[in-house]
Amino acid sequence: MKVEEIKETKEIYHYWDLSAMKWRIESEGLALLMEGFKEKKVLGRQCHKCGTVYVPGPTYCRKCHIDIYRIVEVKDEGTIGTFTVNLADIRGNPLEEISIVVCVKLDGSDSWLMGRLEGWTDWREIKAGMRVKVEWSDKPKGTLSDLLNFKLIK
Amino acid sequence: MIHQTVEVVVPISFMYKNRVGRYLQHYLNGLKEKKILGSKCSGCGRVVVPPRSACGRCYGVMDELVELPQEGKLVNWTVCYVKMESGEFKRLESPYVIGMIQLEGCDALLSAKVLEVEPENVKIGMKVKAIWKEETTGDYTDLVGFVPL
Amino acid sequence: MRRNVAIISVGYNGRFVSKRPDISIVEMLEAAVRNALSKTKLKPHEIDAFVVGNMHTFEGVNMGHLWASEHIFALNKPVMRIATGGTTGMSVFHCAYYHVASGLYDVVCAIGWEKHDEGDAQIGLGGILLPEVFSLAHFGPDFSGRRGAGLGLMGGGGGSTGGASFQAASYLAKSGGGIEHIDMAAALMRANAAKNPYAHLQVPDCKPEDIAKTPIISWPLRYGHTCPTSCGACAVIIVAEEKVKKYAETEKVAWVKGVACGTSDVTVGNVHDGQITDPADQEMCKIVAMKAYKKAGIKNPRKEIQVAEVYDGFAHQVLLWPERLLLVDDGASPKLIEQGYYNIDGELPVNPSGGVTSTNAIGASALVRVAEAALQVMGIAEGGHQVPKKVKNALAHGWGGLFQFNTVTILGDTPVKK
Amino acid sequence: MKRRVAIVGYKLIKNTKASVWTRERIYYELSRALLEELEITRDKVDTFIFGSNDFADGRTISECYLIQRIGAHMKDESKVEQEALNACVYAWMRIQSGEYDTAMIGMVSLASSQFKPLLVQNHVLDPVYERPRGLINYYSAAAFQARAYMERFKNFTESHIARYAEKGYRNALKNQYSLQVIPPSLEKIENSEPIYLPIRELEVAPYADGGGVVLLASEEKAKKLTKKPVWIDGFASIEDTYWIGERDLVKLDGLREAGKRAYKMAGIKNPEKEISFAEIQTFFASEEPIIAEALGLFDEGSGAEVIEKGLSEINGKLPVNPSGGSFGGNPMGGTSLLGLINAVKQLRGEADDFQVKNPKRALVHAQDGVCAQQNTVMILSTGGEK
Repeated sequence: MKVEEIKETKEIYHYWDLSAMKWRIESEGLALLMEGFKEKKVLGRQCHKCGTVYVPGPTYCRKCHIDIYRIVEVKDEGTIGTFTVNLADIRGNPLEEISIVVCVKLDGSDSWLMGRLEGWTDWREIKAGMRVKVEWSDKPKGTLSDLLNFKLIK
Repeated sequence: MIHQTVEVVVPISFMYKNRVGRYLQHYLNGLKEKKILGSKCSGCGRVVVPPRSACGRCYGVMDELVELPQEGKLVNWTVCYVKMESGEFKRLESPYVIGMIQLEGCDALLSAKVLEVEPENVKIGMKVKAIWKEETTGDYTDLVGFVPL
Repeated sequence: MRRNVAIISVGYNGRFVSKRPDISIVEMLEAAVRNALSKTKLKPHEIDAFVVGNMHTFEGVNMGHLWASEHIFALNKPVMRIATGGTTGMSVFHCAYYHVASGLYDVVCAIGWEKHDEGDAQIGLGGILLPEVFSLAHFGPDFSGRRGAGLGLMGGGGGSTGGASFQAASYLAKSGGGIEHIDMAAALMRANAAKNPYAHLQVPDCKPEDIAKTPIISWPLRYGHTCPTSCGACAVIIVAEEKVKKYAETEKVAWVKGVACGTSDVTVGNVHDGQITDPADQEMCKIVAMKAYKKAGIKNPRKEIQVAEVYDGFAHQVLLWPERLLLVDDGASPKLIEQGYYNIDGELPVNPSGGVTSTNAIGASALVRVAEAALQVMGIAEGGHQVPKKVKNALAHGWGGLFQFNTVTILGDTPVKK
Repeated sequence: MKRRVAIVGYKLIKNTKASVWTRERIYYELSRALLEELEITRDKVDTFIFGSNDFADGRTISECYLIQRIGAHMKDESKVEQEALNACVYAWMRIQSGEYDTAMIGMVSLASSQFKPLLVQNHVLDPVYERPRGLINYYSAAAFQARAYMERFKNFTESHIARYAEKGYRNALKNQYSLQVIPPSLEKIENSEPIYLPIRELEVAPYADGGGVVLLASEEKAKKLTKKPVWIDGFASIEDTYWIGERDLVKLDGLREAGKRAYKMAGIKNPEKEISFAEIQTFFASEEPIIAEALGLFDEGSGAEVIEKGLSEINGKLPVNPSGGSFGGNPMGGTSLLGLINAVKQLRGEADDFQVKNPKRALVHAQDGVCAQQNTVMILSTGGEK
């Protein structure tokens, strides 16, 4: 009996259940950031050797490969490093609401923070290099949502 | 120094739909007809079960399917006391025997459940024969297992 | 010490397509290896070792090389498995290269594969940073993406095309190009693919206007700028200098002149440690390219490299990589693509094969770049995608991870003098 | 002319049931400690090679976030997704090619607290035949192997398997980096719950969180970096057939071939005499005699005699797993790197309580797949010019 071609062969289903895994992730950087958020401040860590300011700030510098501890406050104003305008889903169906997500380099920091941009009228006018300011929630609780949005400075 | 950490659980499952490919599809089709099919190497004549396309020894193409006998000899066995549930072993209420079975004319051993025999009565070398589901569907479970002759 | 190494054969299991319901993973690998072998004087038993790679969370097979032992003819032979994300294919090739260059083995087969129809690539890719994303839950974010989402977006990558749109936007800002230039790049890739019988998305004579008709997903990336998910395997056979005559079918072989790899930094998605790099900077790509040129004895890459195969998962990278690989000035690509500089018959053909934008079987993609560069050097690229001029040196590039890995391989028609 | 490659330093963490450090932190601390000990910075490391596994880490491209921790930021990097000993093999090749002088290998596996080894092993099975059938897995295959050995050599009984496990636990207690559990008595092991007969619960190596880093260097660099280099004399890796039904589980042809090639590369003619001790990787106690015999360390079928006479004890004729091997904790994927580190410790005379007397040459073994489908063997020595 020769082995003939078969166009469509059986599918067998398998699952890889990620919920069976328990990860632990070091959260010093975000924890510090959240502490600052309570007082509407953006806190990061600076490497005492190379001066890089990380936000969120982990307890080590990856450039110098050393432990770092210097906590620094950065401004809640900065420039747009890069951005994207969400217009459609992955299959190309238009979204109901256009949103803009920006990566912002806050003054005094070397890191980019990602957040939603508000205060725009035409998305086509958004450019890298525009100035933005953090829009804080009225009653910050020390969560990621305390930083509501980034707002264009006119 | 102990660093502050967070514990993370990701409530997501990845789903895979793996294709059996044509060789195992032929095997499954065979099971539906209550046949055990193996593949034979065009180069060295080696016969293996389950069938596959490549012969690792002579690098030939195994392009011939052969029907294997349904009676054979038990050459190895173990008793299974557990089943796996979400990554842990749970104890079975009724352990069962798994055997490696030598079918005549086949160069590979076939693993299968060995039924209707108590673990203490299992003997290496004993003759066994295949038993089938009444209604076969072209699934691996069609071949229920082997029983002592 | 380092030995000279040549690629003597390149094999595919067939054309890259979105679904292969007729074969299993191992049958696909076997077809690719048999195809590569058929173009040499090698017998299967003469292959000394194998290096295999894919992204195994895409098919749910851990260490698939074990299951494939017979199918790739690796029974009783050494097999190494390499996986480094998007660069997997080229990391596999580099590993194979070191197998031979170190003097350990003479004939090695590198295999890269992916069978995307067996899993969900979108979720699989998300798997890179799922734990990081879900760790944000401890900090009370709002994932809805609506007003007030705050930094919760950090984990989401910010858009449907993930971080790629950030890279594209940043690239456009730096280079002064516009979305129309990305359209041109995408159209060029689709049209080139139509000349490559193995490419997946083939659109003969594709025009930028055709691409511009597709909707924008996340500005500046359109639906037409993204890559398909393909099924396919690629096998590349390399041999030591002394064995080239014995095993190569013709005199046309591609010499491996220089390989280099490097990693920079997790950019988009560096949730806990802070993102400090612009995804369009790709400083590491320049360093890696320079290392590879140095090893290859290339002093002026702009004059000495005739064709480049770059890893363009998204069409804007067709513009980005030639700049970062030091083949053109930074920011020059938009102008150059207008002039047809990157066309198959242009000054510097980029991705005559159609690139990753047209064919993406992730674990194979970077190896396909090497394979295609080798075909160009050998002068045997089929279906009209062979560049018309003499190719003395070709560059292959791989990119992956979270915007951080870069790998470069330089192939040439003569070995490096020792 | 071949360059010689040496292991110049190592760092490891103690195996635990639940590590206090995260995976990322372990890489950072170990790499820092090793570089500090050798008085170099990360700039002096030419390449970093990881041995991690995407399934074990539960993520795609699992080294993404490790690169910045191990010190590979803006450096050269690769990942071998096999037992970590294979990462050393790759590092050797890179150094041997002359393009690199130093290479750091890292592998950390949280097999006890982060992932379920059973699930990872299950995904090693092919998805279209063995996995849906559910009959063959790491455990049942080991049971077949043990049964086949007992059948071929009738003097080897179930209680001998227990004795091998007991030896593992006992040795491990002397190794301060092991799990440090009170060794169960022979009787307790013999009467522990059966899983797949003849394999019982306590005859399975306990999974643990653990890992280590190792620095490899070329001869010139090695002599500058350390006074006690340990040389890699030879190695080989061989893959056998995937199908259990086509393998001789007692003879282990693939492993035999790997051993033969590694001995040839290292110039060893009589392993029984020339190897001082071996660190072999086992998931099950029953594997130890079978693997040791396939490697030619003991006569075939001597499994019962070896354990009865104590030939493989720390003070025996040829100690096997003096560190306790995986019975001191099995951080799956990194177990063989611990084997390597323990062998280096022995050869440098740093093994404290489990020190073998005056060792010259060591064998390190790693396995992947069901029933040791793929085996890697490495021979280390304290030197002497070749």
